[in-house]
Amino acid sequence: MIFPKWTNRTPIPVAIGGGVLLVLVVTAFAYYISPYSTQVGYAPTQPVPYSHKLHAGALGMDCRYCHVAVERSPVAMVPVSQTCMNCHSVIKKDSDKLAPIRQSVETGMPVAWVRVHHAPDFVYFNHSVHVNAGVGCESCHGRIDQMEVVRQAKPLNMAWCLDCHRAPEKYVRPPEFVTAMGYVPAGNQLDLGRQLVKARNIHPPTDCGGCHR
Amino acid sequence: MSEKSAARPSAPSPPYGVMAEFVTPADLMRATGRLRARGYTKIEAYSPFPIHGLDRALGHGGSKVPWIVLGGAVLGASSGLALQWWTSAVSYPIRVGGKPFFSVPAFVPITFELGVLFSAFAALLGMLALNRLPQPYHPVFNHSRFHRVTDDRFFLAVEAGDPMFNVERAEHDLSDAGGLNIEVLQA
Amino acid sequence: MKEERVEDQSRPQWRSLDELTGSPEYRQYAETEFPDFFEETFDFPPDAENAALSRRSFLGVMGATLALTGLAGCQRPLAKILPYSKLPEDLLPGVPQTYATVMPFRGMGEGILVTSNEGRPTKIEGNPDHPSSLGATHGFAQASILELYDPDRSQLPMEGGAARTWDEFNTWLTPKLSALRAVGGRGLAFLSLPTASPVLRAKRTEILSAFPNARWVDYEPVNRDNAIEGSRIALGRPTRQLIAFDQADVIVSLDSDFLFVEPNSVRHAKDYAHRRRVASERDTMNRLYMVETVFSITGSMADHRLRIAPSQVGEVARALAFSLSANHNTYLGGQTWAAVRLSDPVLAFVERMAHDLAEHRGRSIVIAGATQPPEVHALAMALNHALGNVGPVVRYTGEPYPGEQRQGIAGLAHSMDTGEVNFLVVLGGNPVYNAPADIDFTAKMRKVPDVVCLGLYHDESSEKASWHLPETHFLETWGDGEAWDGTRSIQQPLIAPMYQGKSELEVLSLFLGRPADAHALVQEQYGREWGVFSASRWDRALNDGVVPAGTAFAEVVATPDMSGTSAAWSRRAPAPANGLEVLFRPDYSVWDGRFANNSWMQELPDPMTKIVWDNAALMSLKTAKSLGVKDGDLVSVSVANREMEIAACVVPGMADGSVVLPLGYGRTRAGRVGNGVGFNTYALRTTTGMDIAPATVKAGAGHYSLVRTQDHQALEGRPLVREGTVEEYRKNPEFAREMNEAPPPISLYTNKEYDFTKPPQWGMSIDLNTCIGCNACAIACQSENNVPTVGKKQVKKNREMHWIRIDRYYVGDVEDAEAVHQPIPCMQCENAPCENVCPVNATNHSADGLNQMVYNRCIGTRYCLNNCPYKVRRFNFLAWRKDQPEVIKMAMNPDVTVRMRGVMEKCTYCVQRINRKRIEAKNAQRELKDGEIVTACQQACPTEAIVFGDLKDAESRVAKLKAQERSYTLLEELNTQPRTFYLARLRNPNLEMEKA
Amino acid sequence: MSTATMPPEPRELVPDDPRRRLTLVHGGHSFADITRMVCAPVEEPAPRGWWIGFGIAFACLGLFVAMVVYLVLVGIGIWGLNNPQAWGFDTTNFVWWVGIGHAGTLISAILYLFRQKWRTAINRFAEAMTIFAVICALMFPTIHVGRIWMLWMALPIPNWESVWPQFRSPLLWDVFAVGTYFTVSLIFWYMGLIPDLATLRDRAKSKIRWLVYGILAMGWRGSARHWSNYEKAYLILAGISTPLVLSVHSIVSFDFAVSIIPGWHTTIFPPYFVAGAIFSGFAMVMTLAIVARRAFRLTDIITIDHLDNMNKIMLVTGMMVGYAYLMEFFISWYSGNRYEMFTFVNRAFGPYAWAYWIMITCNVLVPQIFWFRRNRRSIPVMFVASILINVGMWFERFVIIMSLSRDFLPSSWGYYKPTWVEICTLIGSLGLFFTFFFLFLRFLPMVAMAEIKNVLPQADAHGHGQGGVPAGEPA
Repeated sequence: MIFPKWTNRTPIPVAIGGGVLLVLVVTAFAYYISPYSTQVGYAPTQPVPYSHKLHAGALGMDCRYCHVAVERSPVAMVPVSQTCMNCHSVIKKDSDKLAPIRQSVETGMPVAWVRVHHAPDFVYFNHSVHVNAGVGCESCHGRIDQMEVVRQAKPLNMAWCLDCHRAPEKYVRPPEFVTAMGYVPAGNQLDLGRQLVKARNIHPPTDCGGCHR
Repeated sequence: MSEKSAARPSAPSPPYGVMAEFVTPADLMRATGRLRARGYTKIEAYSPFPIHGLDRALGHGGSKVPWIVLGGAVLGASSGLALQWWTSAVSYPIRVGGKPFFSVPAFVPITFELGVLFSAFAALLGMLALNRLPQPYHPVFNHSRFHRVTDDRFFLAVEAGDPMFNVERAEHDLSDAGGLNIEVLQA
Repeated sequence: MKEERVEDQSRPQWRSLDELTGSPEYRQYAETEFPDFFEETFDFPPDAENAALSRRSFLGVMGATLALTGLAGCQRPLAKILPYSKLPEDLLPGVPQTYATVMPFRGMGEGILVTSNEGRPTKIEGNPDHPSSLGATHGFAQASILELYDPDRSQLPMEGGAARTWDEFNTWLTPKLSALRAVGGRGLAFLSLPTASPVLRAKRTEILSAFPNARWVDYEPVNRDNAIEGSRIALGRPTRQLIAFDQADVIVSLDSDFLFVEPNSVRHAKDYAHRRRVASERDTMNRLYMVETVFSITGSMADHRLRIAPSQVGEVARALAFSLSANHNTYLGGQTWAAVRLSDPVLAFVERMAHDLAEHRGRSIVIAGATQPPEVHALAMALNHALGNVGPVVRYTGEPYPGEQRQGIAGLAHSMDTGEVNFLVVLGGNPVYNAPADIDFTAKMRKVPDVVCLGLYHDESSEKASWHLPETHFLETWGDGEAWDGTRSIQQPLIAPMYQGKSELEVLSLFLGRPADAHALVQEQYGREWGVFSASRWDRALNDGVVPAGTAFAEVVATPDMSGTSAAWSRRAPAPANGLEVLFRPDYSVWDGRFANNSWMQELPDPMTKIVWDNAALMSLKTAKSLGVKDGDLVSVSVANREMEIAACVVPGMADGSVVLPLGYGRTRAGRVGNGVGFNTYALRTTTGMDIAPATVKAGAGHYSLVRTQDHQALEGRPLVREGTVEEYRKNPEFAREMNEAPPPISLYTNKEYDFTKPPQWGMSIDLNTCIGCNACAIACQSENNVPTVGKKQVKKNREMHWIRIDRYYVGDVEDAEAVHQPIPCMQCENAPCENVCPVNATNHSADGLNQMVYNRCIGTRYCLNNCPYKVRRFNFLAWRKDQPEVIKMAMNPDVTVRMRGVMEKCTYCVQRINRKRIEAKNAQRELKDGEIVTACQQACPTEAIVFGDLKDAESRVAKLKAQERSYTLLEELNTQPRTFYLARLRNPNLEMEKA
Repeated sequence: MSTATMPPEPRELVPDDPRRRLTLVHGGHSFADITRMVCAPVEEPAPRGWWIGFGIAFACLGLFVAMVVYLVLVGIGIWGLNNPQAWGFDTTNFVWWVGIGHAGTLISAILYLFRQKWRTAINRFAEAMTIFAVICALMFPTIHVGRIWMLWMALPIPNWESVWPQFRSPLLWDVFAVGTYFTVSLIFWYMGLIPDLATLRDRAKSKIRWLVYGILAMGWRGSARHWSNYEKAYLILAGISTPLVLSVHSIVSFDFAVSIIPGWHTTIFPPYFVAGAIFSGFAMVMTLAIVARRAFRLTDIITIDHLDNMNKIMLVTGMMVGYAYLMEFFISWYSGNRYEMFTFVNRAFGPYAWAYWIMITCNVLVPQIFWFRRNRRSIPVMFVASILINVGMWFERFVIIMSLSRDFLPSSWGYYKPTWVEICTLIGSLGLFFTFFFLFLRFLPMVAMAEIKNVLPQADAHGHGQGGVPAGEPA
């Protein structure tokens, strides 16, 4: 029993093929578990088809009109039903889409919104300190003003956070533009950013304890 | 078997060479000497275990494996140190136990280990590469008694590539040198 | 936990509560026979259930799934956000609020501040404006948070064990009431706990006027009858002493554990520590003489300690009086005191005390402990008067609560027996469990046709009662309370009643036929007191936690009636010639048993014996030898032909010939946690021997496993706790540092890219000279940092989880040992050994010098624990919270991750508090101020022994303390560069005495 | 050719003089005999003993798997570990197995470099033993972590958190050291196997065997060029394996030496651990060799002289560890460090004294019997001794790790008791080891044929030795 001639041609192709296959599998897996596949683009349907595109975009409402706590609290705060009724007791007061809101106000039962942006619970993210430091809403949430349905725009993984924590000057804005959408820095962002970082004495932590407790 | 019998009758292709069997290493040694004396240059011996001085007798050069291994060692150690330096001091410098980010003494063990690891691979792969392995088929396997080369028999082959190769002469010289079961090997 | 926070933050409290109590998990707990979730943990199902508790554990499982079944873990869980429908005023989701209220305990109100996260009270602190607290608390206050969320609390009215509604109770009650009213309440009796709530007292008088023939009895097993009776003897009227320990140079305590057991202990500790705190060798310290039987924590602070049988303490007092009058020309109202026969060393001790007292007239104090008979109290008062301490050190106020509880309960029992009582209302107490054994309250109760029992738990008494009514927790209802000095506070609820509870106030209003809710009743009462109700004054009262404008008791001037005192002495029963004596005292962890179902308290090691989840018969080595028992052996103790078996616990430094029996254990209906834990010593406690009783003790059969958190008691000559006398300190202020020599630190590493110089650099100072080992810090830490309890069996395996532990070492000779306390939190070493060995960077250092622990990075090699020389790291060997009732989640601090099994945890210097303050400062664009960040342990500490702050800020308190000569670090020879450091302990002995 | 007629009879070991060479193989076997003898276990149906042994081993392996599943589901708490003793059986077993895993490569590599030809008889299954022991060893650090599903974080894998392992940790050194050791041993072993795999290929009767061995042999045909590259590579592997062996157990010892715990923080550990490893490794080889040579009738190949030599080595290494034990005590006294002193007094007279004295007896006293030639050549004696030494070496690691029970602060002293789970896991790991080993005996040549043939007298191609026609061969 001896091996036929052709078998001599097998080893090299097998070796190469195996290598390539391995690389492919690993890459595929890496992408599959990455936040780019698990997080970005997550856009669940909400109990009320609220359109940020209309309110924040077309009507140009300020984020803080609804998300009132964002400057003072760790949580930006999803608005209470009453907030909607401030306008909708007058406008579109009978719209079926708003039924859940009206019901909530009557019964006092909350509206069950679906969470879109979700930091793991060992991450202690604080909206107020970021907003006050001049991190724009847009920087983390994307062009909310263009979203009919809110979707997660950024991966929100740790490396992504660190990118800004290590070089805030790349992103920080003057306070007045924090809620601005599609903000374009007046001049070079890096120069502006450095001034802001200096002026407002911004030194974001890169220590674990800054976010994990 | 099938390939072999198929190859035998219709043998238009030039043979690979002529191979004879020997019983003891001493015989093989003697035979090798004889053939070399006759001026053969492209002959190869086959044995169940390494025989001292045989490759000198066959006029082979020394092995190149050492150089390959050296390469492996250098690559391994340097990549080991680089990995530790980059991850601990560049990518994410983290304060640990009051030690510097680039704590050379603490990085020695892994550097060394990776050096060894890579050289070991280099040795194996180098050996295989230089021996053109894996190579499941080889003409010498066509010799009907060659399966004993891994048991207790010794073989000497005169290859067709030899300038003074000629089937008849090769057969004659091998039998002169005390070779048994002389066969012509199909390529 | 975060998940919880998000949900709760956005949901009205009562909803979340309904949801919780209505949730299937909860029901399962409320209804099924409970798994003993503190017991052996072998037969666990997979960890998956944990997912319910926190997403961290969920992640774990997710990881597990990943590891086991490949990629199943990558799907994203659906999370809901439930905002309010209307935002309650002055509530900002995500930002905790603090409310001032008052905790009724030991017949007084302790002022506290309660932190609330979106309607969930999660943490209790002391109220700095409250005279009985001054910002500190004891462990009981801290632990009452857990009590609030205890799923074993009774939830519905019950008639003979069957669930009822309040309406049903009313329909049952109404006819009975009209009948009672007809006879002016004859046959109606109330048995309640003494209260420090004026509103409640008013309501009680109202009841008595509505039912003139009804009788009202107060009874609490741990009461102050002796002291009050003593004041009657000495001063002719019930009087309360306000002692300013900060004014006393010499303190003589006659078996008084005033740093813990006596009411107002937190204030006492603060004042006492004030005179132990020294900044330089020029400062002076007070001196404490302790005459006691048990080894109390007060005793562990004594400069001179005399251990003696309880009945002999009085003799010592008498000898003291004799010596003062005879040898130190102290005028004792012309009464002559005969010399007392006591052993020579004791007399020498007394003589020195007398001498020291005489030298510090007007700057000393003699106090008698609650367990001492009235005449001792009377004599102590007399001595204070004679020494001119009344005024400068001790002041008298009227006793708002005359007491006589002991006769009270006995009398009540008698008339229950004779059938005079046909309707008994038990308000809050648990007489079946803790009434004197000889009156056999249970049997008497059977003779009463109608017994209504109001209580937090469906406890031993409720079980025997015809009706049980659920009581509200003090954090659930309105009321008020008086501090020790009478200062009033409004008790305001932090949360709507979790179950169908009503407060005593409300129940009484039911009996008055005018049901009203507590809020209205309290306001009504204050309106009456203020003439007209003032909303602004009310709001200020709520805001400050004390009712404005001097509500303290008026001081009374009284001169002791010496003849009465000596008469009382002549009536004194002679001490038992020979034989053992037992002394009953409240337990350091469960008090009189009311905290028996509180796992925090059960797992809190006794400050002296370090025993958890148990009580035991404490006895000296010699006593144990004479009985032929070893530690943990069962002994049978019999008092007046009542007998019980209890485990013996050998305590160095205890008085020979006496056995101390801590109360509060052996409960049968405490709840899942407390049932069957320890031994019920009430079984031996009789009306005649409420405190001290002659007893016979003999070795019993068998051994009992007493579990301690500290198995080794000696220092092995290691300079861990460094101690010296004031003299040594004066001679050589550096003495502490010289007790250990550390080699010069040399390092392989020369190229260090960073150092810890940029402020802030956090550090902590622990003053061993003022630490009294009271455990308040440990419980505060447990509450702040979501530290789990693990149960007796796991503690036996050395798996307790406390982030700060208090090491207690006995020093000196075993018989007459002294004790030292040493709190051990994480040392936050700059060269942390734990960090070097972690393969995954899960523990490392922050720029401001914190040794960080990243739970989500930890894989649990436990190498860090091995390599920690202080052994402060704690590993989650099992899923400790697996079987934890759903509702306990509400007690969790949302700012601290709940750790899953398999990860390491440890003290973080309360990094969540640091971050909160830092962010506040950042948002306000200002710098942090010293003292702005307060760690949980520091905040709770009654003696301010713990100080936290920035070491690089030369002006900070902690930096100044670091600069003191007394400061030293633990095991400095290891060059770990700890951030936590200690101030050496000083004793202030009386030198002549030393010679003697 | 005067010496050519010299009759072959066994002699004492003498310096390796080509003309007066020890007959390493008794019974004057021919090349073919060797092939036959060595291949027999692989080619003939398995004896009943093999099935019984394999059955038991496999059952224990099942136990191991069960224990691991239980552990992963419930948590480390099912072991007896606690604070202060966060390590116990887990690490003890790890170090013990790694130690055993050192004999193989050591015998192969170091003895090869020292031209100790007698190694040829035992190196193959010593190497096999190494690989299986290291597999067992690697099990323990893997399962002993609290969150095994997060173990990937200990490897330098690029991740979405951009956090890396901590390369200053001895545990991470272990990952690399033991991992490397395993890989290199495997390579070394496989390389040695190639010629013999070719033999099996050429003797194969069934198609499957031919195919499998054929693929594994990669077309080896024993040409002179093959042999020269092969020998060079083998020599180099031996050369790098030697420092590797030393480094690996040094690094394992760093787990303790690098820490600051009294009784762990000791500079003597690296040499002391290496000596101990060789010691225990040889003991294990001995145990296995004694059984295997008897069971598979290889007494002519693995001769009494081989065992004698190994006993001598055990005697030497045994005395080395004995010296280390003494030296630890001396240093702790000499250091004047109160914690060190206490630890060692405590070791000999404290709560774990029993373990300490078991260790002393097995590791220091037992080997002394090998001073006597009679014992060195008595199979029963050496069999019992080798087992006792394995036990002793387990206790050595246990004693060291129990230093944790009483470190700096008396307040946190404790006592560790293993649970049944830990004991079953240890037994289970033995099952894992023997399952592999039994499979090895069945499917691979347990002696390096090519090398054995090479040391036969008639292998000498330069006219020494018997030369001529081997027995039973037609001229």
